[in-house]
Formats: sequence, structure tokens, C-alpha cells
Amino acid sequence: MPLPPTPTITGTSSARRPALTAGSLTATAMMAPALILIGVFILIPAVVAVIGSFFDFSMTSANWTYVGGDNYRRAVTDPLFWLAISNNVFIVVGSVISQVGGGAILAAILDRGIRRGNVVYRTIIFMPVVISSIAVAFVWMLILDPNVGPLNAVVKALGLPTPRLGWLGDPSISLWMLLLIAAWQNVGFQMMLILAGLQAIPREHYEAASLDGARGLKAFWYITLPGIRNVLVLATLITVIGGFKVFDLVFVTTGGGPANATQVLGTYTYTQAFAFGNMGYANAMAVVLLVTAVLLGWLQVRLSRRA
Amino acid sequence: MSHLEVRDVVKRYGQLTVLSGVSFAAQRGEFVVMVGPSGCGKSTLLRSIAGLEEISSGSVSIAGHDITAAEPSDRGVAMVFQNYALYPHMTVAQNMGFALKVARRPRSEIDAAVTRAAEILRITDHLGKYPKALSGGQKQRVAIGRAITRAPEVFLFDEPLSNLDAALRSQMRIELSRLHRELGATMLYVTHDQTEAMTMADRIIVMNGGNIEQIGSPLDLYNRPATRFVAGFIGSPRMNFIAARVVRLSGRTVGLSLGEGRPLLDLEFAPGETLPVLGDAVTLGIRPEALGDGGEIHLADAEVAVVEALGRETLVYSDAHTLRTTDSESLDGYFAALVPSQSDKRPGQRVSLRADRSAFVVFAADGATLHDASPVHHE
Amino acid sequence: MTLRSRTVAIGLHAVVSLWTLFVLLPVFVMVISAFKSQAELFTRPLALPKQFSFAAFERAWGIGISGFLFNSLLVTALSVTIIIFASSLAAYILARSDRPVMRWVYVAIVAGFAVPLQSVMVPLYQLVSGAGLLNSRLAIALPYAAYGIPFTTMLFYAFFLEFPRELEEAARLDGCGRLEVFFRIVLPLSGPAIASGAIFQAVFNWNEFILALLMLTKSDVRTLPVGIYGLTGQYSADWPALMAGLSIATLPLIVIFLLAQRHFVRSLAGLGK
Amino acid sequence: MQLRLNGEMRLVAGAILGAALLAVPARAEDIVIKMWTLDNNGYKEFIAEAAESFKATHPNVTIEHQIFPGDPYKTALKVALVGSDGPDVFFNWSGDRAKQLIKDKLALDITDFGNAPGGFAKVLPEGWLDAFRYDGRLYGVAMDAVSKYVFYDKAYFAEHKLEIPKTLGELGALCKAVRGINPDTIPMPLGNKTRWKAIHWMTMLNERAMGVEGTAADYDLSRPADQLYTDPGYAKAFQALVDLQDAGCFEDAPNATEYAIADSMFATKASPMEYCGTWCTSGLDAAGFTDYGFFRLPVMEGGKGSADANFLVPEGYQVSAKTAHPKEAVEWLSFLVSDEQGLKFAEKVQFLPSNAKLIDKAEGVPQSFKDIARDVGTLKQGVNVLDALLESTVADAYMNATVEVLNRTLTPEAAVGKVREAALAAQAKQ
Repeated sequence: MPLPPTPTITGTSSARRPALTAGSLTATAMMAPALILIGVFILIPAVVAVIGSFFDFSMTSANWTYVGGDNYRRAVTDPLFWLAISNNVFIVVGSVISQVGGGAILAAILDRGIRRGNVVYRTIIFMPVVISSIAVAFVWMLILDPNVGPLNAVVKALGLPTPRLGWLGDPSISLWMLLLIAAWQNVGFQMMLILAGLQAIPREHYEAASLDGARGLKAFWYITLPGIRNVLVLATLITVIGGFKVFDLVFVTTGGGPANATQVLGTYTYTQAFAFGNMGYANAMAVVLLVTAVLLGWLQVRLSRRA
Repeated sequence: MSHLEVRDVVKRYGQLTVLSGVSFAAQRGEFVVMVGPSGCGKSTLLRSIAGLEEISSGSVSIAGHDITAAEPSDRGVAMVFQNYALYPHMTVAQNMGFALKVARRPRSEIDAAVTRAAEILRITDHLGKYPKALSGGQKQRVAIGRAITRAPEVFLFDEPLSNLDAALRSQMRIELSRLHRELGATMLYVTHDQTEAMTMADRIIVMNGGNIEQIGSPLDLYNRPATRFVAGFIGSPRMNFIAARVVRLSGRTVGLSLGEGRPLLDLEFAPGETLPVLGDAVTLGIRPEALGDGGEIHLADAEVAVVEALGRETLVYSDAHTLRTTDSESLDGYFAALVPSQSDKRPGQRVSLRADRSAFVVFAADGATLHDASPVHHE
Repeated sequence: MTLRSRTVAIGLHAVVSLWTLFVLLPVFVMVISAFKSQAELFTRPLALPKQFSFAAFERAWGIGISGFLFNSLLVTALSVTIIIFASSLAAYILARSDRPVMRWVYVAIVAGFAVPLQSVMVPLYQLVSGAGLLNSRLAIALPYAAYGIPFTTMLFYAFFLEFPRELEEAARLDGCGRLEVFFRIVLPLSGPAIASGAIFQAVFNWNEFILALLMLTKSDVRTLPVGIYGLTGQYSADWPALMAGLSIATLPLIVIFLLAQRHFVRSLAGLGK
Repeated sequence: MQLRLNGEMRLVAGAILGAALLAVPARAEDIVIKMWTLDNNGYKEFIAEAAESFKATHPNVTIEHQIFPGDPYKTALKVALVGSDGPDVFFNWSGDRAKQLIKDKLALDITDFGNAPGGFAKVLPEGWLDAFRYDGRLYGVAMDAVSKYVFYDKAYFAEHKLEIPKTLGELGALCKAVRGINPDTIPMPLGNKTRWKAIHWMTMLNERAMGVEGTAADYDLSRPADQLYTDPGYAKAFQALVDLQDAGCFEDAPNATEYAIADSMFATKASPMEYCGTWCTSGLDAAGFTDYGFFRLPVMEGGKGSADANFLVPEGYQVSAKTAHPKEAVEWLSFLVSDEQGLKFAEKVQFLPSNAKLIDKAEGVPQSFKDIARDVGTLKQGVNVLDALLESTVADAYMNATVEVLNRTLTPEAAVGKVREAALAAQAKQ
């Protein structure tokens, strides 16, 4: 059967350029929407925040006074700044243990241990992720209320002592409560992430390992853990960055209290900026938070690329 | 003028040179197969012709047009991929008609082209299905059909049968040959499977390390391999290679010995040919089908190690203890011999490895075949 | 099944069930509280409401939740669309380009993921304000989109690295330009990544509070979280209505999640690669 | 970084504007006044109806009313006043917040408009005008005030033969009596989770210990640094709070209890007393609880405070310096504090109006509201609340110190020390 005579070659007319990088203009155009949005709404404000950190000004005043590194020096000597940082670190470490750890345990059980009701469990456990922090905070305030809250009622019914100052009113307990609420909300996310990682490990690896005599913990150690290494790195970094960025939850549940006990960088920055009008100082702290967060983001790229 | 012409194509990735100045030409309607081990550059060359890779220098032309810088779709080529590369979100018909749709051809023309291609490939019943509902062979037909509807100047195949099982593969080989005949199209076909190359090709291009080792008809390559590499690559089971050394020079006659032993072969070099130097390492090659217990030259005594009954023939691997093959397909430097099945060899049996003198091929230290050297009897 | 493995299985079930209960309890409290009166809510916190009263829902609805719902829907839909569009395009180029500069672009975009909103809130506000975009539902979608792009780009990037290149090459041979390859081949086959990216960003944008509070000051443009927060007054708070409002606001997302969760899990797997 | 027009420029601009106005004298332009307020019960309806009535005299003026939740309003307002789409008139508390805006030139001096015929300055009593008077100029219109009383359950008091206390010591004894009747009854729940409940206590306890005069120079930071917040009365006030806590007045975890929960305890008669604001009456009304009485926070034995002084926080409206229609804005505010609107405000919102001339005619309000209004009328001295009055960092330190005193993590003396520390820092910055 003869081919229809369709002239298909038009190549000679093209200019002499390499065939596949020809689209570099197109490539730039395709990158443009993302880069413009990020540039305008993230980069420029971030740069302005950095500049502002070298000035003294209030949000409502038009006068910016250049103060050099004063705002940063002030941060170094401000005990509340250090308290906020240590609270952030506490939340970061606690969240990694509770959320990534808890998520991993639940994921492992749902992946291998349980067949019945798997989808129901995992759907319910994930559900808090889609509920707004504002809603979460309000509901938990009700639950943790020392007078009428269900938690107190349950603990009392078990014959255990309840904290005299309340779950959110006792400085030594309130941070733990924030951890609990954060875990309640986020464990589902980490679980899903790790579950997805687990399910991506080919079954044959387990079969091969079990023929080699590696079962149970050994299989977990030699097959599962290496298989989800990258997912764990990602989960940990999302949690760490989230821990440094935490705001809504603290803002609504404790407002940084009692008496600054749960102040974190986010809320303390907000307080300095909007309640006290110390915009320059707030910007300096925001920059510290920014640099920390960006370094962590960079770490994420490094760690995941190496894998 | 050749239909497809590749001139001095060089492809570099940073420091790494993948193609170092490759040239060849294919005539209109010719079926050219490129073979070579993985990493030899054959796929890169095919993709460079398709325009999927940008070449560092050189030129490609099709039907007289220089298409070196053209967009892939403007080159008049169609490609069939190893993994079929069917669009999962389109039906078979949509897959096959997609190129024409992108070119904004009228609906009726698209339908006609798809129908015709489907008829050629006998997949008319599957036109409304999605790729995931098809078997591997059917998917491959659709992929070929997609190429046909484009009515290209040159068909490019990138190991199209390697994902199919053996039976289907041989069936598809026949189909492709039939298709080539029916369409009369120029086809360039990449494979690492020499059977495909031998059975389908008008001409074979053997590639190695970014270079073309040899171009020729299948039998040419089998009978007159230009290099030790081609000799080793073409032919199954693989040629036996034996390390040898030049131990005697007398006029145009060169004496070779195997290992430390006495001279076994004398080579008569044609006038004008560069003679090897005393002590040079060369390689003797002999095909398994030429090796047996008859023949003029006794190579060694050996003990049968492994026997593989192939049906009509039997492949016997023997251990010569003192003499080992190099670069061998089998382990341990065993000699491979293809003998008639009736010969009834068993492991442990003592055999004598012999061959006719004309069966030997000699390769110089650089791998080139010493065609102009002919073995003479010695003793 | 041996006794031991049965015990283990029961134990595992117990762990998961306990956490599931723990997750459900607050949601239960939220919904139940919406049916109570304020006094009942505070005096009989654990009990079921004496009678299921929709009064709180009516009060919550009365502050204009239907309008807030519409605004949230509009802002979320628009921002998520922009995010998916911009992120997928950018991620595609990043995943397919071997130019070294693109690696830095990728790092820069990922760094954007780490920028905390509250640290740039004031400059951001002044920017939007200066552009005269305050109180525009559509304008708030742009900052939302910007803050959603980094994470979504990471997500798409991982997905595209796994995307079979032969399909794109086949499309190029079939005559598609770069944009056509993207829109006709790659995007239609990116369902899982789109689904999970969209869910993540919908959750964030649907729930975002501070920016919405600052930038949407007119009550007819306010989004749900801000609108509902309005139920807490200066000196008094209508808790049942608050809970009712929060229940109303939460429901749509849970439904969307239930619908899309299969895609969602699958595409998460790509994130770790 | 603000663009300011100099004199000549203004003249030119004014001339152009004037010429433009003269050119079209017949058609008055449509004016939109953007008004921002908090969301209190009945506020929305009150403003909507008032805006309608205002049309009678100002047919071309439309009021665009926006309501905000409590706490975020403080931030949103500041941000908006700097930005491009801020309000023309806005709610504010008198005290440091108003002062800051005036200092930053974001609130307009409306003295002249106020003194115009029909202006609010001709209507409101001097005392109310003081709420927004700085350096002799008026920067706002007081709309209402909130006061606080100890509300009590009359039936409970009668049943257990309890007396209204005359001193803080008697109040403590009263709490003990209530605990004696039932140890699980919380006599007067505090609900200090958001910190303002206890600062209201401290506002009055400071007055009860030192009097308004005694604290004024500390509050506005005008006292010399070495004497700032050194009056032992501050520690005494904290001690009084501790004493009440020791007497069992409050719930166990006051700093973890929502104010709404404390309110409901009294509204549901679970608790016989609550120190509550005048705004509480409408909530009690809604809960169907009417049989309650009220009394001012009792005086402190040996304190310098006066029984005639009580908690009184004026709230009102300021005009943005950026408004294009200052005249209309002030006319609108003046209209809101007219006799008739004052009455309507009392009826709808049940807050104490700054213009209470017609309060006795109010309909649809509980008797207790009128009684409270009458009692407020007899006050000799209003005590402004600390969190609005003090400089923001000092106020914050004061609230935190109070939290810690209640948590018993700070002694009264140490708590005063913390406040003094913050006050010194704030003073140094001035």
C-alpha cells in the first residue's frame, strides 16, 4: 500500500537554532506567573521587612528612624525573645516526636496490621487537617476548660488530680496542651504522608526479606525504614517549619499566655508589632524567624535531593 | 541522493561524548537496523534524528531537506517508543489521530487516516478503547498505527519489541517486515537484539562506544565482520575468542601460538599489509558452529562441562583446562561448540576441539579484522 | 490465627481506635455544642442537648454566613485555580530543564514555602492597600495564591520527575509545542497531583484568618473564618452560634476531602521522592 | 514618608475644589461615610435606623457600617488607618489607644466642627467631652460608657440571709459564707482567660487603695522615674485580690476560664455573684434571669478610695485624619449623641449613653438597666480601665502581672516590680 504523498517536512525553513531549547522563551513565560506572584507577594514584603528591621517606627507613624542594628541587639537582650525561641524549639521537638512519631506508628499499623476498617480509620484520623485552626482552637478551649470542660470531667472520673490552674492556665502545662492540640490536628497528615510512602515500597522487597529470614522488626529496620527515609525527612521538615511558623493556634487558645508562658516567635512578633507598635523590633524578630525558616527550607531541598 | 543522511553527528553531555562523529545514509524504502550494546549511542542517535536530542555538531537531512535545527514534528519522522508512549487519556483512535488533530487537519481526513492505519494493523475493533484496556501487543500496534497515520518520510523505532514476550516478539517481527514491504517506507530501527537485526534488516549498523563499527547486510556482518567487536556481537551463540601471540616472523608469514604453546597457525599476509611485530598480542576467533571434533586443526583436548540441548542442535561447553577463551559469553573461559543433536555429548566426556583452518578469523591488537591475512597450514 | 497474633491484632486495633475516638471527640463536641443553649453548653458540657435546637444555626446563619460561604468559595476557588496553574507550569519547566540556574530558582521557590505570613504581614498589607485592592475578594486571592505556590510547586515537581517522558516526546513528534505538550498531554494526566495540591491549598485558603481579617473589612466581602470570629463580641460571645458557624464552615471541606481522598493518598507518595 | 501639602498648595487645592463646587451648586455630591464599630448586641440595627433618620437632614449622605470582632479590631483599625481604604469614623476607647492615634496624626481634631451649632460639644456634658480631650482639643465623641457592678442573685441572698458587703473584707467573708453553704459553689467566677476580667478588678482595687488622684501621675507616666509606681497601695491592691482569692471567691483556675463561662455561671444561677459590666444586663435578660441586684465594688478598709467613684469607661468615635468629609462625619456623630438617638441607643444596645437626658423614657429595657443608669448618674468620679488607659506595654505588663498574682507565681510586691519595670522603660522611650 503506497503512502499518501503528504509533504511533512518544513524543517528547512526554521532558523538555525537547537531544536529543544527553542522553547526557552516559552519556558520563561511558563515560569512567569509563579515567579511574579512570589516576587510581588513574598519577596518584596520580605525585603521590606528586612529593611524595616534597621529602623524604629510604629505602624501608625510616618517617621522611620534609622537605628542600625539596635533592634537585633535588643532582641539578644530581651528575655521574652529567648523564651519565645525556646518555646518554638519545644514545640518543634515535641511536634516531631508526637506528630511524625505518632503518624508513623498509625501508618505502620494501617499499612500492615489492620485490614478491616482501614479506609474509615484513615479518613477520620485525617479529618482534623481540613478543620481551620480557629475552629480547632475554639473547640479545644471548650474541652480544656477547667470548670465545665469534658477533659476535667474525664480525668476526675478516673480519680486523677486535675491541674489547679487549669490545662491552659498553668504555664508548666499549657505548652504541653498546645502540643496535644497540634498533634490532634496534624498527626493525620503525617500519617497519610508516611502511609503513602509505605505503600510505595514494593511487596516483593518484603517477600524477599522474609525468605532471607528478616521478619517483623528486622524487616522494618532493613526494608521499611530505608524505604520511607525520604518521606520521613519531608514529614520532619514540614513539621519543623510548621513548628517555627506556628501562630493561629497559639493566638486563639492562649494568646501567648498565661503571662507570656506560651509566647512563640510568631505571636510575640505580632504583639510587638500590632499591640505595642514596635514595628522595627517586630521586623527584626520576623527576620530571625524568616532566616531560620528559609534555612530549613534549604535543608529540605538538600536532604531530599541527596536521596 | 540518500533519503536519510546523517553526517558527522557529535553529541556531548558536558565532558561525556556519546556520539563521536557518526555518519551514514539510508536509501528510500530501506530498512536499517542499528544494533549495539546498551550505552553505545544508538538510541541517542535515533533520538537526535527525531529531534528529541539536540546534537552538538553535524547535520541530519531527510529527503534532501536539512532538518538539523527543525522541530521534531517538522522533520517528517514518526517514532515508535519502547514503552509504546500511548496517551492514557485518549482512545486508540484519538491516539492515532492526535498528530493530525494538532496539525488542524479536517475531521474527515483524520478519520480516513486512522481507519486506514487501523486496517493495516488489524486493530479496527479496538479504536474506541483506552490504552489501559489493551494487551502489550495491541498497544504496540497502536503505537505503530500512530506513526502510520502521520505518513512520515522516515519511521523510527526505538526497541519497540523489547517489552513483549518471546512468541509475540517473533510474530511482530514478521508483521513489521510485512508492514515495511506494504508501506515501502524508510525505517530506522534500534535494537539490542541481534535476531531482530538479522531477520528484519536490509542493512545493519553496528555501533559501539559512540562510533559506527560496521555497516552492512546481515550476512556481510556475519561472514566478514570488520572488527572483533562486530564478530562478537553478531552471531549466536557468540564467537569463541582465543588470545594468541606472534611468535615467528618469516617473510610475509606470521606464526601465532596460543598461550605458551608451540606455533599453531601461520598467517600469510598480502603484500602491502602492515605486518605485526614479534610478540604482538592478537586474537583468534572461531564461531561455535565451526568448532567440533573434526577439522584440520587441533586446538586442544577438553572435557565437556555443560550441555544445552537446543533441539535441532546442541550447544556444548567444554573446559580445555590449559586453554581458555577470552571475552567469553559463558563462565570460566569454556569453549562453545554447536553440534548436531545426535552427537550425544555428556558432561565429563573427553573431546577434541578441532576446526577447519578457514574457519579462523584473526583480529589485530586494536580489534580490526586481519582480512588480508589467510591461515596456512603449518607443521 | 494463633493466639499471639490475635492478641497483637487486637492491640493494634485498639491503638488506632483510641486515636480515632480522640480525633472524633472534639468534632463531636463542636457539632453537639451547636445544638445547645449557651447555659446548657457551659453547665452540661458532656451531655447531649436536651432538645436539638437549630436556634444557634439560625443565629449563625443570621450574621450572613451564606454570604461568607460564597466569598470563601470564590476566594478559595480562584486562588486554588491560580496556584494549580502557576505551580504546575513552573514545576514542569523546573523538572524538565537541566540548566543550573533552574536549581537555584527551585531553591528560591521552596524558600518561599518557609516564609511565615505574619513576618511579612504589614508590608504585604501596605502593598495591597497601595494597589487599591483592599476589600476586593479577588485581590486577596492573589496573596493566597502566592503563598500556596511554593508547596504546590514542590508537589508537582516530584510528580513531573516521575512523569513518563516518552509521552511528551511522542507529543512533540506529533506536532505539539511546549505549551501544547503541557496542556494537552501533561496536565490532563496530572490528576493526582492536581487533586492533592488543590486539597491542600483549599484547606489553607478556606481557613486563612489573619490576612482576610486585615484586608477584607467590609462585611459583605468577608470570608468564613473572619465572619464566624465576629460572633465573639467585645464583652460577650455566643458560643453555640460560634460552634454552629464553625460546623457549617468545616463541613464543605470534609466532603471535598472524602470525595478526593483516593487521588490524594496516591499523589502524596510522590512527595517523598 | 507621608506626602504633606504645604500651605500654598492647600490654598490652590482649596480654590480648585471651591471652584468646582461653585460650578455645580445645584447638585450636592453623594457622600459615603464609612463607619467601623465593634459588634455589640443591637448595634447594627441602631446604626441602620439612625442612618435612615439622618437622611432627613442629609439626603446625600450614606452611612456604610462595618462591624468587627473585639480583639482583632485593634489591629485591623491601625492597619486600615495607615492604608488606603480606612474608615471615616471609627469606634475607639478613650485612653492610650486614642492618644496614640492622635500622636500619629491619624485622628482628626474635631473641636471646631463640634462647636458648630448642633455640634456634639454643645450637647454632651463636660465630663463626657473629657474622654477624648487632649491638650484642650477634642478628638472624639463619647458615645457611651461601660461600668461595672457586683451583680448578685437576690433570691439566693434572701434564702441564705446574706447581706450586701460594705467593705472588701466583708466581701471576702461573704465568699466564705457561700462556700460554707456549698463548697462547690463558686461565689463570684472570674473568667480571666483573656486577661481583661482581672484587670477590671485591678482598675477598681487600685482606686479603692489609692484613689483616682493617687494613681493619675503613675498612669500617665508623668511621675519622676524614682517614684514611679512606688506607692505601697499598688501592692495592697494586688493583696486585696489575693485575699479574695484566698477567701474562695473565684474559681480554681481563673486564668484558664473563659469570661463567657463565668457569665453563664451567674446567668444560670450556679454562682450567686459576678463582678460584671453594665453590658451584662442584656445577656441576663436573654437568659431569663431578672431577679438580681447589684452593688458597687466595696471600699477597702483604710484605703484612700471613694465610695462615690466607680468603674466608668467612656467609648466613642473618632474621625480619621484622612477623611474627605470631616464636616459630614462630625455631623453624623453629633446626630448619634443627640437626645433622641441617645434614648434609642439605650433601648437597642443597653449601654449607658453619653446623652442620658431621656433615659427614663426608655422602653423595652430591664428595670435593672435603668437603675444602673441612675446609679451611674450619681457617680462623682469615673475610673477608666487600665488596659485602655495605660501605655500599651505597661498595660500588657499589668495584665500579665495580675495573671501571675492569681497563679501565685508572683507576690504582690514582685508584681508591682514588674509593672514598674515596664513603666520605666515606657517612660524612657517618651
